[in-house]
Amino acid sequence: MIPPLVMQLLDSLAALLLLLSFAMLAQRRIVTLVDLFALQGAVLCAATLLLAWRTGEVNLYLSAALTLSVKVIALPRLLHAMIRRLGVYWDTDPLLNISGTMLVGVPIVVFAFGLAQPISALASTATRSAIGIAIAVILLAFLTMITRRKAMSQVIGFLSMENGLFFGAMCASYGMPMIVELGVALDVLVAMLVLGVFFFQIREQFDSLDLDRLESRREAP
Amino acid sequence: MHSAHIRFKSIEASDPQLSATSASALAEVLALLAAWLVVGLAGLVRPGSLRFAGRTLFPLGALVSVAIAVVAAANLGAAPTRVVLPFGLPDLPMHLRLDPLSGIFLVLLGAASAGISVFAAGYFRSGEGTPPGLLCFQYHVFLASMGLVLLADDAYAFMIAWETMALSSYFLVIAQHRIAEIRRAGYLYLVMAHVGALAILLCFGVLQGGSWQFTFDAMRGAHLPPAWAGAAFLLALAGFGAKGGLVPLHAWLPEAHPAAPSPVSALLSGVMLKMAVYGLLRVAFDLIGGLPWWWGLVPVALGLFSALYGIAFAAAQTDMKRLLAYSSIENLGLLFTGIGLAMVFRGASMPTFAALALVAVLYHAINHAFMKSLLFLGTGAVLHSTGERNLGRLGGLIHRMPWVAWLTLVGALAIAGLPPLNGFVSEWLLLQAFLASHAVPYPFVNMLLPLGLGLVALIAALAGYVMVKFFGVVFLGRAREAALADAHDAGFAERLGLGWLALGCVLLGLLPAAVVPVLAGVAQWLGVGALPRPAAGWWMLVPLDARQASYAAPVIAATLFAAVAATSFVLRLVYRRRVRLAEPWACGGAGLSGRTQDTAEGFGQPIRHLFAPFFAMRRALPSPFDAEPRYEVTIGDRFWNVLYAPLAPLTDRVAGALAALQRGRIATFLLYALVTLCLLLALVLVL
Amino acid sequence: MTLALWLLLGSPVVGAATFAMLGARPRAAELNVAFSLVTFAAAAALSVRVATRGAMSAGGEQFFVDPLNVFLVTLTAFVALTTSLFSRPYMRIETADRRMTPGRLRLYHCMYQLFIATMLLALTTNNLGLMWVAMEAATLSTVLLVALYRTPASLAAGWKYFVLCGVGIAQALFGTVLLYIAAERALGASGASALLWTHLDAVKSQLEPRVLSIAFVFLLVGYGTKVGLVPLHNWLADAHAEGPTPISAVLSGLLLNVAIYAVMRCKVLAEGALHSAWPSAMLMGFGLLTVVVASFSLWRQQDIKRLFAYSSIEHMGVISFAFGMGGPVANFAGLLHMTVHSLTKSAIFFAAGHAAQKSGSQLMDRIRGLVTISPSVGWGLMIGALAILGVPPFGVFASEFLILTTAMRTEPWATPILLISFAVAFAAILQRVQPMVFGETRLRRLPHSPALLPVFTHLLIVLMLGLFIPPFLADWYRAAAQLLGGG
Amino acid sequence: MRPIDWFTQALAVAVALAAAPLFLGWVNQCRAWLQNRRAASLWQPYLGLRKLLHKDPVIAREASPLFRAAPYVVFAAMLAAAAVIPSMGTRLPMGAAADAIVLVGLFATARVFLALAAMDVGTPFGTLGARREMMVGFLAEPALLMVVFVASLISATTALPVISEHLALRPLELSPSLAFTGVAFTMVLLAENARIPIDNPATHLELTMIHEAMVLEYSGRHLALMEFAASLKLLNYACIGFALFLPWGSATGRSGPLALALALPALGAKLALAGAALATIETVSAKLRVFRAPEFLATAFLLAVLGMLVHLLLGD
Repeated sequence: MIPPLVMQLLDSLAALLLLLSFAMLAQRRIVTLVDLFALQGAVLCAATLLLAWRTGEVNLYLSAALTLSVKVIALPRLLHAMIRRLGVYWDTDPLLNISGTMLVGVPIVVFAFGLAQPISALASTATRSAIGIAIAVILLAFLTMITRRKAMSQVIGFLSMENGLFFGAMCASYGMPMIVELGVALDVLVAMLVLGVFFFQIREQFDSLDLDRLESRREAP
Repeated sequence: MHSAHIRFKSIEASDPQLSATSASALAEVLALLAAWLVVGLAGLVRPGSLRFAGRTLFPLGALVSVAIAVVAAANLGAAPTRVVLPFGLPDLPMHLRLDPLSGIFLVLLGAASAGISVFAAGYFRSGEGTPPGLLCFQYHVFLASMGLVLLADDAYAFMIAWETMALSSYFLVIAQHRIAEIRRAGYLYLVMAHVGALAILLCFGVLQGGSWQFTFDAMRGAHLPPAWAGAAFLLALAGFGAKGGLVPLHAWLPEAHPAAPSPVSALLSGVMLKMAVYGLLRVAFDLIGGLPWWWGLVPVALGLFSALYGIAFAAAQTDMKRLLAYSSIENLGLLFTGIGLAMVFRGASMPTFAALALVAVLYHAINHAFMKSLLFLGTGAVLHSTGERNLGRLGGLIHRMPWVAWLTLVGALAIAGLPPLNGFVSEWLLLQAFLASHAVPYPFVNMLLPLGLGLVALIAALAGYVMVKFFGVVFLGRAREAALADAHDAGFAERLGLGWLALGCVLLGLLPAAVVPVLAGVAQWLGVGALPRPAAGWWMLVPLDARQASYAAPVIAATLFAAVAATSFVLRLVYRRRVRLAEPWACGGAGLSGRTQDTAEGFGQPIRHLFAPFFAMRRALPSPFDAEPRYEVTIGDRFWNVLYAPLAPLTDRVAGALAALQRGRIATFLLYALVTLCLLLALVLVL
Repeated sequence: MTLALWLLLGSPVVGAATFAMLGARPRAAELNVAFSLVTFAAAAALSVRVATRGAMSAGGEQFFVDPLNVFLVTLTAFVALTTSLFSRPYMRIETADRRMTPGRLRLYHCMYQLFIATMLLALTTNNLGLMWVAMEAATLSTVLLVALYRTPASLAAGWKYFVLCGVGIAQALFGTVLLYIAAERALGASGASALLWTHLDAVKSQLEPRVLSIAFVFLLVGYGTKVGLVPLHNWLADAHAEGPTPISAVLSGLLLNVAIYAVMRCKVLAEGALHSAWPSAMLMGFGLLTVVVASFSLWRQQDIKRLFAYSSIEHMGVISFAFGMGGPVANFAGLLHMTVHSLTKSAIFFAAGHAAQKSGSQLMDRIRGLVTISPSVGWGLMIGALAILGVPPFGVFASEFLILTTAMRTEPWATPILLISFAVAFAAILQRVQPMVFGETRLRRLPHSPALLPVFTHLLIVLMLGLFIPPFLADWYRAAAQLLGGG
Repeated sequence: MRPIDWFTQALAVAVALAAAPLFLGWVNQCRAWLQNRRAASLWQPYLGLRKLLHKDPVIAREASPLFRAAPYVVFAAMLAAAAVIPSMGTRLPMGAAADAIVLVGLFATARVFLALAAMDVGTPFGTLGARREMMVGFLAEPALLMVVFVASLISATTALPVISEHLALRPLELSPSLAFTGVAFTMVLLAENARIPIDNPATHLELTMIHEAMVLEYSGRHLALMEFAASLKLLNYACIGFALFLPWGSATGRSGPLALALALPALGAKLALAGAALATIETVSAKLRVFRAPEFLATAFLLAVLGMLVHLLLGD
């Protein structure tokens, strides 16, 4: 029912998402990281719109709107504001160097694709082939969080994980029930607000958002 | 498990034993246990008031004790009676049952605790540590829980009672909680009690034998394969041995008993340890079926060893309460030995001798309850008037506190196993049982067991040694410290308590012929075997056959008395010479002082010498050139060093290794999460 | 009767709103109690309704109340009530000690009510998606409370809590998505009804097994993080230790229960779909690992609240193990254990909180001889600790007795591991608690009299449950255990 | 019980009382002869007792009532023991009241009271003696019990009269187990009665003495009782030995007055023999250091155990 051109377009968008996650995995500069995240959101939004247009699912329009408003506009602004206020622009020397991270990323992608097989087999949607990419995005975001030092970049990783989740939901089942989508979006927003508060509190205590300063209390030696 | 309830109900319905009279007996006992609880709760009303607790509550508790002893004794002959209370787990209501075995131990509990409570009424002083009202509460909960242990007829009720017993006694032990080593002792005690309880729980888990019903009836009905029966027995031996101070599970005992206030030490040593004996008897002779005979050798061996170990350590002690604690280890060892012997005889189908051994066990359990409580209370009185536990600082107290001294002497002579007192009777019975052990139809065993005779004899003789040391050093000779001059004798209540227990020792010693048939009845009810009871009269104890062995305690006592009376009469009649007082012979040297006497260490020296392998001994010998020569010796427990000391470091090492898992930065924890996720997913994919 | 449900969910929300607007008023604490009381009344009414007339659903099937969750609802509401009672004097003392400011107090009350609301929502909703939303919201509402004191340690703890639980919950969301996919396929009906648990439960046997298994893994890891299963447990100790004590109490006593509840709902579906027992096996494995690691970790703790946080982890392990074994008895035991654990543990935290206030430190070496200066706190702590260690006659022993005996039957190999862990935990905790309760003391008196009614109420209930489980409660557990199935 | 049995009983006690000092005198005489000394009269012990009884007892100020009571208790215990040992007839009414174990128990009672009395005054020597006495005792007592047990295993009873009757009436045979236990018994007898090689009844050298150290504080009638009790103890041990190892000659079974009349001289002969033997042993052996005493007694214990094993093995 969906013409091949649109399909190819969707698939390429999906590929773009994956590429963006890798880019985020590699990116040292936090401002750029935020931009990449916004871009990811935009791509997600575009894909959703495309799908909505073809399938005529109202849910998807709403979902796209949500994505646009929250992930493309609201959050990046918020993050930029924070970065400016806190003055954390760089996340240098990650725990695992970039090339190493890339190398780890590849098998994760393979694993994700393998994992997606049964799901795609089950899903009835046209876009089911992209589920693997969604999982890959999630796991890569996970990897990003693991390898970064700064709280800020971890947050961004967390958010791109949400992107992956949304993408997965979308291409597996044209989006979750509306009520859930709304709830999730709400949660994400609240999470961001909480984070804001957090960062400024942390700011009061520490002179940077370097997680090494936030080391957990050591277990008794 | 739900069906257990139903099944049990049916038993209830079909149970012919449920006659009105005896059912009421169980009800009465329960009511009395409840009365104990009430007395205890009353203590909480005015926790601070010593007068209330001492003058009112403890005597009341003593009355309840007497009542329990009377009720239980009156119904010893009656058939078992059951009650199911709607407590416990929904599918396992609380089954209670009063049968001769629990009855006899209830008598023990009541009779011994009566004296102890009376003593306690005068003993506790207000001051540091737990307030008297709270002590009274814990004390009576302790008593009630022991009563419940004896009545429990399903695993859950038993565990509840058993652990409540441990818990309440733990709080009693650390009554003087401001002293660090008392806290340490309490900690060790509670931990070992809990571990032992876990072993008992496992034992029940094995005993139910696939029926998955935890009533004792289900266990009686279960038929275990021999291997499992053996496992269950070993678990029971571990669990109850840990409570009964069976070496090497004895580590807590010499710590906890001295730490507790003396009435509590008396309860622990005199009564609570018997709960371990009861438990093992219950499991070995009532619950387990199809246990191979040779399992009986395990308690025999362990029991004899811990008896020898305990008495050797007792001889080496310099703290009077530790000395008594180790002597408890000895006596419990003898009890376990008797149990094992009975098991072997039963397996060898020599029912008469099995019954004899069991009677010896029960008799000795009761005796020890009286003797050891008496001695601990005696030390308590000494402790109160001198504030001193160290034998090296006591002496000559027979002049200051004659009541305590003479009453304690009774206990000391009794536990030393001297005729015509009670300790001798049970040892006599045990020896009689051992004498038959050469007849068991198993090679080697029939050679090995008779050697037990020699060991028991040696242990008994050593007990005499220890008691001479104990009584001689504490009460005789000269005061080793000036402070002892103003020691005062015990108050009325304390004398009364001591007197009650001493009377028990004497009567149990003089009237074995009246007691043994009752105990034999219990043994017979247990299906162990019956003693032939030829008509021998109340004064002549004939366990087996008149030609084989007989003992008439009253006659011996009368003879001794008559001889003493006659001699003194004759001497006074013929040669009336007045006694002159003078200084003792000091080899013409300077006058003697309390310091010139032999010390407790000195008195223990030969034993330390002989049993050197038992002790981890560290000695600091003075050199002839020392300005002020000092001689120090410390006696350590090898088992402690080998078995217990390494545990804490080991746990700590494991904890350290695991702490690494909880250390580090958030990224690390995220990594754990990712790895877990991937592993599980991989697992799912391959599945 | 749905009124009760709306009241149940409404009162805390209204409460939160009120506190947000009113701010820190002198009578805020009493108001807090009042709202909790209303909530508890509603919960009681609801439970009576379910007990008498069975399960019910409301709000276009979005809400659903059956014996399993109504019993948790009542428990939650009850502990929430007692905690609010406790927090009143506790917060007074904190204010007197200058650790609480009006602003923080406002935040505290608001978030407290919000937290209760989210948990109740998570329990009563029939929509697995909403359940996820509620769980996430529960995290968010407590994050700031954990960091309430703004000390470096508390901020670090809050941050850790936020990140670890956030990421974990994200996995759960993906699991939910997968569940949704499978459901759509099975139900055919797309849209809202596809995530309704009742519908899923009806068709669980037709759900596609492979997808369900993947979904269950994501859900287990996701919600398991909130349960505190090793090795996903690292947020738990810090969050408990750093937050104000009432929050530690509700986190430990309630949130963990709710998380377990979520896991169990998913497990029921997964097992129904897979026709195999490996979800149970997974749960058992996690449980056992958790018990062992947690009980050994107890040995080295210095901080009183961390100590009992680890004990909570251990008991979560026990509960998961019980549910993993499944079957009427084990499920019964698991539910009973959830009850007694949350009651006992919250009581312990109450006592521990006051103890920490007395010594001005949470380090156990600083807390000495409580009974001499204030017997009630000391005995509360001692008895609570013994109860949580599974010493008879307290209720924890009842459940552990059932769990152990069932384990002997179905998983004999696991019994020694459990027993050793219990012994280690016993030695470790007693070793710490005894010197705190007994011995010489250097503690001060408190500016306000502590609230010990909640402590002893809880402990009395626990004692009662050890000696006698009321028939209606037993039937309730049985019904719930039926729902959990397995075994 | 027939009247004659009661008569036997009375006679046994009377003879014991009469013969005890005499036996001691006899032993001393033999020793004197063997050591080429002029022997004191056979009646010397009686004279000693008489002298002591005529003296005022002097008692240390620190002495407690127990100190005064002890001599009577010790003496009474020995008397009771004498009443249950079948020295001349095995049909003793008292025999049923107390078997061999009780007998050992009576000895233990006496020992304990002796030791307690010795500790009572609180002199170094008293305590020292008490300690040594108890050390000897706790090793000698089990050895004695084992000796008795071997005999009672042979005759399936612990009642001493029955044992001795059984041993007397059974066909005469060489039994290795009894030989072992005989030696063990002799060693116990030496140790328990403060004879060389364990103790020297004649010495008053404080550092080596055991029994004498304990009675050091006694005087007058108390000392007399103690001495008398000691001699009774020696006699009792001798009679136990006869009952176990030389049962022949004493009146057994339902035998009448005649047998009893024969038993008296038989006993006399045995005593004479035993006294001589004892003296010989004491003369030929040297006193051991106190520290060696445990080894000596352990040997005795071991021999008794061996005797039992041999019996169980050969079933003789």
